[in-house]
Amino acid sequence: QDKKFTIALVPGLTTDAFYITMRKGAEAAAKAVGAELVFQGAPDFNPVTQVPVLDAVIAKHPDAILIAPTDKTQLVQPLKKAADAGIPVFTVDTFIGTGVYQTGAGDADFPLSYIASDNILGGEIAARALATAIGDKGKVYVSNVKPGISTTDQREEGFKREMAKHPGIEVLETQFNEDDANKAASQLQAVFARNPDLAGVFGANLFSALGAANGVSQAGQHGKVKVVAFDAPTSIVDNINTGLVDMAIAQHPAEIGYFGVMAAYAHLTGNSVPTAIGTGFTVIDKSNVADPNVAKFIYSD
Amino acid sequence: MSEQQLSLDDATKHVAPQADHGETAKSIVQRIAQLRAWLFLAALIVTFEIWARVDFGGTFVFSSYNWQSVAVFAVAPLLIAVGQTFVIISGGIDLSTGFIMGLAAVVAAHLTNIAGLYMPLPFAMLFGMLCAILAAGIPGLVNGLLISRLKVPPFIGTLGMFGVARGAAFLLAGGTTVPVSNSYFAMLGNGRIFGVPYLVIVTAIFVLVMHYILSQTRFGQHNYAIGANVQAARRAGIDIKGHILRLYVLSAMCAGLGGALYAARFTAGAAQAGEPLLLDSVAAVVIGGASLFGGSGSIIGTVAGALVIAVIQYGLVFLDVEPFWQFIAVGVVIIISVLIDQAQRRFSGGKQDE
Amino acid sequence: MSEQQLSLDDATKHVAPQADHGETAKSIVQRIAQLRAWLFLAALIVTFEIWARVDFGGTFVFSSYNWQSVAVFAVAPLLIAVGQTFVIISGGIDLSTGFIMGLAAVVAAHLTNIAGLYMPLPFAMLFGMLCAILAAGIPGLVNGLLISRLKVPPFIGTLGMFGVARGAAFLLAGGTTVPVSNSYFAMLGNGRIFGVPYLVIVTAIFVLVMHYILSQTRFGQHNYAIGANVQAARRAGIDIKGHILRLYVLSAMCAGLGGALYAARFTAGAAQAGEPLLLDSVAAVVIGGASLFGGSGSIIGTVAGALVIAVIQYGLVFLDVEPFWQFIAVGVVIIISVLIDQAQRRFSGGKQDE
Amino acid sequence: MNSQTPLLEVRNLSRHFGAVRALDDCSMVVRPGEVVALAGDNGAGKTTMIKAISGVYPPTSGEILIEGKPVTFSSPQEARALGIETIYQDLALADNLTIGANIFLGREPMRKAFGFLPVIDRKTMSKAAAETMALLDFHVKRLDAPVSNFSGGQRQAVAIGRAVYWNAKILIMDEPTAALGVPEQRKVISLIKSLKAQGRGVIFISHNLQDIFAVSDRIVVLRRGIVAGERNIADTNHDEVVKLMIGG
Amino acid sequence: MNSQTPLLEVRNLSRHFGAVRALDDCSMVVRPGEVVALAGDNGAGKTTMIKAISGVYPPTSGEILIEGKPVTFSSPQEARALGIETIYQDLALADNLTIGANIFLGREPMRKAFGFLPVIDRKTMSKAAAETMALLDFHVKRLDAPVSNFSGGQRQAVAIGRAVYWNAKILIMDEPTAALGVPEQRKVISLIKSLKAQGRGVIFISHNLQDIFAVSDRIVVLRRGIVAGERNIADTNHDEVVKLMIGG
Ligand SMILES: Nc1ncnc2c1ncn2[C@@H]1O[C@H](COP(=O)(O)OP(=O)(O)OP(=O)(O)O)[C@@H](O)[C@H]1O
Ligand SMILES: Nc1ncnc2c1ncn2[C@@H]1O[C@H](COP(=O)(O)OP(=O)(O)OP(=O)(O)O)[C@@H](O)[C@H]1O
Ligand SMILES: [Mg+2]
Ligand SMILES: [Mg+2]
Repeated sequence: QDKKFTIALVPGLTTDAFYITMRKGAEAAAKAVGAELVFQGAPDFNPVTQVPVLDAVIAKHPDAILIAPTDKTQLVQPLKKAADAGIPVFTVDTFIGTGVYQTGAGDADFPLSYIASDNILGGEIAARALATAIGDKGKVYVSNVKPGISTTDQREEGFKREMAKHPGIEVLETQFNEDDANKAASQLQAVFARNPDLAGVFGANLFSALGAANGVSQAGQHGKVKVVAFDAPTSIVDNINTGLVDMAIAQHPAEIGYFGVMAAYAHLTGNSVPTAIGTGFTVIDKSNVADPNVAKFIYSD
Repeated sequence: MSEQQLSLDDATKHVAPQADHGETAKSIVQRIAQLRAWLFLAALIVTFEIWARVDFGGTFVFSSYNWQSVAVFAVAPLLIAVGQTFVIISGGIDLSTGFIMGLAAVVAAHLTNIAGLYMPLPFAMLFGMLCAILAAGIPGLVNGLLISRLKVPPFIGTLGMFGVARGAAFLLAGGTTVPVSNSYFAMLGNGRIFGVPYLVIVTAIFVLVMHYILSQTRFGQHNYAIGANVQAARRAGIDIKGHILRLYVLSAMCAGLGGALYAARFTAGAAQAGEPLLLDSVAAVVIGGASLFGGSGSIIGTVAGALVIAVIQYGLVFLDVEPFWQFIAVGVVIIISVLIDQAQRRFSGGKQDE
Repeated sequence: MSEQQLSLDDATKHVAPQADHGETAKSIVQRIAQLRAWLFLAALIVTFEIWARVDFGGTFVFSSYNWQSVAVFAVAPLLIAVGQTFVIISGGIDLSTGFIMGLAAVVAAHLTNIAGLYMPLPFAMLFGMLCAILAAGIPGLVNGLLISRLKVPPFIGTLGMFGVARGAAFLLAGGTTVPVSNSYFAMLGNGRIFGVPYLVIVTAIFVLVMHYILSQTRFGQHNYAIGANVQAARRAGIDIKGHILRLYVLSAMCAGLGGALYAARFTAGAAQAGEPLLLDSVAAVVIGGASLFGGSGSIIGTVAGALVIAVIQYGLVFLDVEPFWQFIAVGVVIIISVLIDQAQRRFSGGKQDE
Repeated sequence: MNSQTPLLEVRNLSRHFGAVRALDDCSMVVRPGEVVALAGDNGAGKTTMIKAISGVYPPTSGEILIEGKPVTFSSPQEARALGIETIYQDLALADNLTIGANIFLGREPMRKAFGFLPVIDRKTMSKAAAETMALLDFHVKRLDAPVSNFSGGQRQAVAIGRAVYWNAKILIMDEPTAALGVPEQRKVISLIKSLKAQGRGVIFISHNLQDIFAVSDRIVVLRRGIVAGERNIADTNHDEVVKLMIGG
Repeated sequence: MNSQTPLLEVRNLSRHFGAVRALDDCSMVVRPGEVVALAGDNGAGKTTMIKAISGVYPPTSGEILIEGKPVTFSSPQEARALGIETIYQDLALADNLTIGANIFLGREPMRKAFGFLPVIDRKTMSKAAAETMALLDFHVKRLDAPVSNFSGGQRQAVAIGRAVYWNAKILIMDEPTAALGVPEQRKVISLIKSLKAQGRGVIFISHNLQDIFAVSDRIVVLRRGIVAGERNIADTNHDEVVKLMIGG
């Protein structure tokens, strides 16, 4: 192959370890196939800031765009612009429309492929893990970032959907912490003060989990209130080792990035790509955190 | 005028008007000084153009696509910043506009959908937008009442409304985004005529009207007076309470229009639509020459300020600067924009600081 | 004093001191007025207590657990707000403290880890913290230089630094969180003595020192003077430039301590540690009685303001208020806090507005 | 004194600031064509009195009557609407506006641009500004400069000019000549005389006894918030007034 | 005039604001024990002159000599350090501070609390404030109230008090008596006389010719930024001075 392809990756936001790890995977793949990777995103998970970045990326007319759309409805029109300009679009981490692409049915089926670990599924896995850890009974709640963020909303949705199947478990009101670990900790302490029988908490992203875990330890409930964290940055290893966090659901961002670039490359070189590529999850807990096969899913810096 | 009625002793009429040579010279300098945000914008664009050419042989300026993108990008922050300009000139601040915009976006989405069931789509669109702007006026009215009647400091009153509007927007939206199904509305948000997006046309007209209000009407004149010396304005008989009330309603309605256009562009209303715009919009106003202490500023300046911010942020992505370095670059450029302003002020011959 | 040296004609010494009856009465009212943020805090707590009892027969106040939680919660916003108090009294604002805190948290984490390789852990901890605070001072110094020498308006100078510190912090952290492996450091962040968290003790001592500086030293006195009338302060011979420089370094160092304590508590440094604290910390200062126009405010008030915000946010979760309604409730309570302030001012007999 | 209805009557006016009784049970009248001087030591309550009359401070108690009708002003606007124009000791100018804009503040003249669009008529404003200032013997160039660019006395003249321009029934002047140069002082005095000749009422606050004796018909002396005495100028002299002031 | 080294000498001083020549090539001297009046119409440049002398505005060109030595002030601080105290026309008080705090602004007295902790000595400040104000015949209660609570004249007295308290070598007063009551005016005049007796130099700006003639040794008249003339008080009269002012 002579032509050097340029593939753009637009994350949901640039300041998140998850997307930074995704970039690493994508870069590895780009290197492998001799493509160039452009990584550009906005500092907030919000269409109003993501779309201008997308526009600027489109201006350079890359050969393909991988994007983690910040909303399944609101990114349809802006991405259509890319498609109309003849740039193949792939969504990573999350989707637009229904997530079912290339059906010929509707407005939002133009992306070629959706490469992700299903966030709803992730929430369900977290719920199952937490349910097991607390013996299928007791009160739990979701510590979430802020409303209106599609990925974390989906995790919450999956978590609640799964928990509905566990009659012994009561899911309390979700608390929003603005991505502030301090606030997440305080909220856990307050929820615990009100519900001394609190059994577990699901931190829907890094700082929600970090904060909730700290709240548990501030409340002196170390080990008694189970903490399940979504995402697994390096600091989570310590937290699992010290028992601050009981388990972490690691998505495989590097894999997503890697497969994303590979799918784009395949398409550009005339191969067909599946419309959905699922990457899995790994549940990390004390028992397997030292295992190198598991540790490789920790988001490295 | 009471001139004729007074008998003056001409003996004391001694201070002849001095030569006016300084005057024209000064007003030219002043005019340039007023353009300083625009000058800086021009400098920024030239820099980016050179960079683009050197770096990858592309062009930044001579691409209508880039200008369309920048213009559309600037729409939302500019609409909020235009209302904020009025508020800041009066010596206040409005922190709530971001979520008022979100509220309006959700209202626009809901009502356009509902109205679409009962009337032709174009009317449904207009109805939804109008209701969104009116709905935005309500928190604005509360802001105004708190600040004018109950003497709540603007920072606190609108910070409170920030929370209230946010909660209301999310409650109305049910915590999710509200899709719009109205093709005319989507057309308004994404269509263009002669290559110019409708969004930009609507915004340009609106901004012109706001410029007229600020620079040519009593409301605007009083706004400057209040910002400089509220006591003097009150003693001169200006209805401060009424003015402040109208002011915050105006600011909220600007955000309301922003929300409605947001819903059109993204064919969905989202409560968090305006959340990231607060600092950028205030920065646009300040880069445009306003002082946060009130009394100065202009819509033309704010337009330049909003474009400066849009051009930097768009341009740095276009030039493929690393994301974390973009934070630094944006910060540095904002500071430089004001340093240039400072340097120019020194030559503009106005009231000089001690 | 030149009194003796002057020969005064006693004939004109006629204005006898008037009766001072008004004085003591007024100073009591004034003293209460100064406490108004504290009074509001008390009212808030009483409301929450009644609510807790009626709603589910629990107690809000008589739980040392609740108080520990609130105190720990208030640490980070309070540290930032204390620095901000100085800045706001001087008539400025510091938008950059949030990311300076993040920068300091990352520096603290990295350096504690590195130092831990070469020295005993307690020393490594102290070294890491000290470096973090010093590192925070650098952006503070730049802020100060921009504002004092180059006359950049504080809003813009610190907004620029907001971006620069943000970029620097993320670059240093490599975009992720930096785990700390130092058991002493973790102990400082999470341990307690006689039930009082170390964090709270460190913060209390620091706040006391800041209170002393603001209320009892020349630096503090000049800060008030500059905020009221910078021209008068300059003519009185106060070194404005030097003062402003020190001021922004102080504010940044407060944020630096906040960042170091964050790293201790969460055993990790994160670049975005302080990002959400901006509005809350400014609100704490304003609820504490400061005016954004400068010249007034106090550390004691700011402490009350920070506690008000911590108590509302904690209390609403404790009282199981729906999340979206929490946004609204926080907004309403913030507004009420200032309404009470307004009502009390009217009785406090100070300079009355027209 | 004559028996017409007074233009202005103040009855038993009090105004307290917290524990400070700035004004306590004070009464005074101003008849058409009369210049009444308000004198008194610093802090005697002169400014407070005229601020109450011009609607700046609502009185704590007492009554104000304009042409025999009791009025209560909740804002200076209402006082201006009844023809009371005031020059304040602390000037109260909008520093960022031009002289014209300050003179017309709150009553800006409008014109129609393009035949339909109402816009502020800045030409009229600056023309009127130039004329009014000339009337006071200030010939200002730089009519488009904000008033913050002008000297202390020039700013004072702007404040006087504003009150004069609006042709008030009752003109209140709080130390109008204090910062003025000698010729301008004379001009203001002659202006007051011509207002008097037109049957308007003037309240004139000054610490300069010569000015007071040159222009007033009557003098009301305040001392620590109360009326210490009232004299016809014709029947009194400097020494008596000073004695009233200091309560000697 | 005597032949000692002048306390202050100003040589060919100019100060321009953009196109406005507020001061153009002006010279003057002040000798020990001499009171020099600076007179002139509004906008003549008096305030600009004294602001240049006290370090507020750096001159556009020209020289200032203190006791024969050329100096350049980059801030008012440096002027104060050389013993030049100034009362500004626009007062320049920190409105939120007490009288004492204003008098001591920038030179606050300290004491040791608990024997070691340096804290501001507020008692000393308010005592000195009471004494200084009494010296000017202001007997102020409410020493702990911010100066924004006081009347125009009272605030003026605070500004004068501050300059007097610090016992300057050269005292510059820009219209110090303008807002003062009659007895206070007299007090300030007698104060200036006693300063003169102590060999200090005083520059006194006023629009009140009587005051000028009562207290000064010499008068320098400015007109539109230039020195229109200089006279010994003994050799001139009101009319001549007015003529110099208006350039008649
Ligand atoms: N807004 C205010 N708040 C509190 N006290 C005030 C206020 N305004 C005036 N005072 C007090 O009321 C008294 C009368 O003040 P006023 O300004 O009326 O005096 P005045 O006669 O105008 O004096 P001057 O000749 O110095 O201007 C003074 O003791 C002053 O301190
Ligand atoms: N900061 C400034 N910026 C621009 N122009 C100024 C400034 N200060 C003074 N001027 C101008 O310089 C000239 C002299 O002003 P100055 O204040 O020295 O007059 P003055 O003699 O003190 O008058 P007054 O008796 O009215 O106080 C005036 O024309 C004034 O408008
Ligand atoms: Mg007065
Ligand atoms: Mg002057």
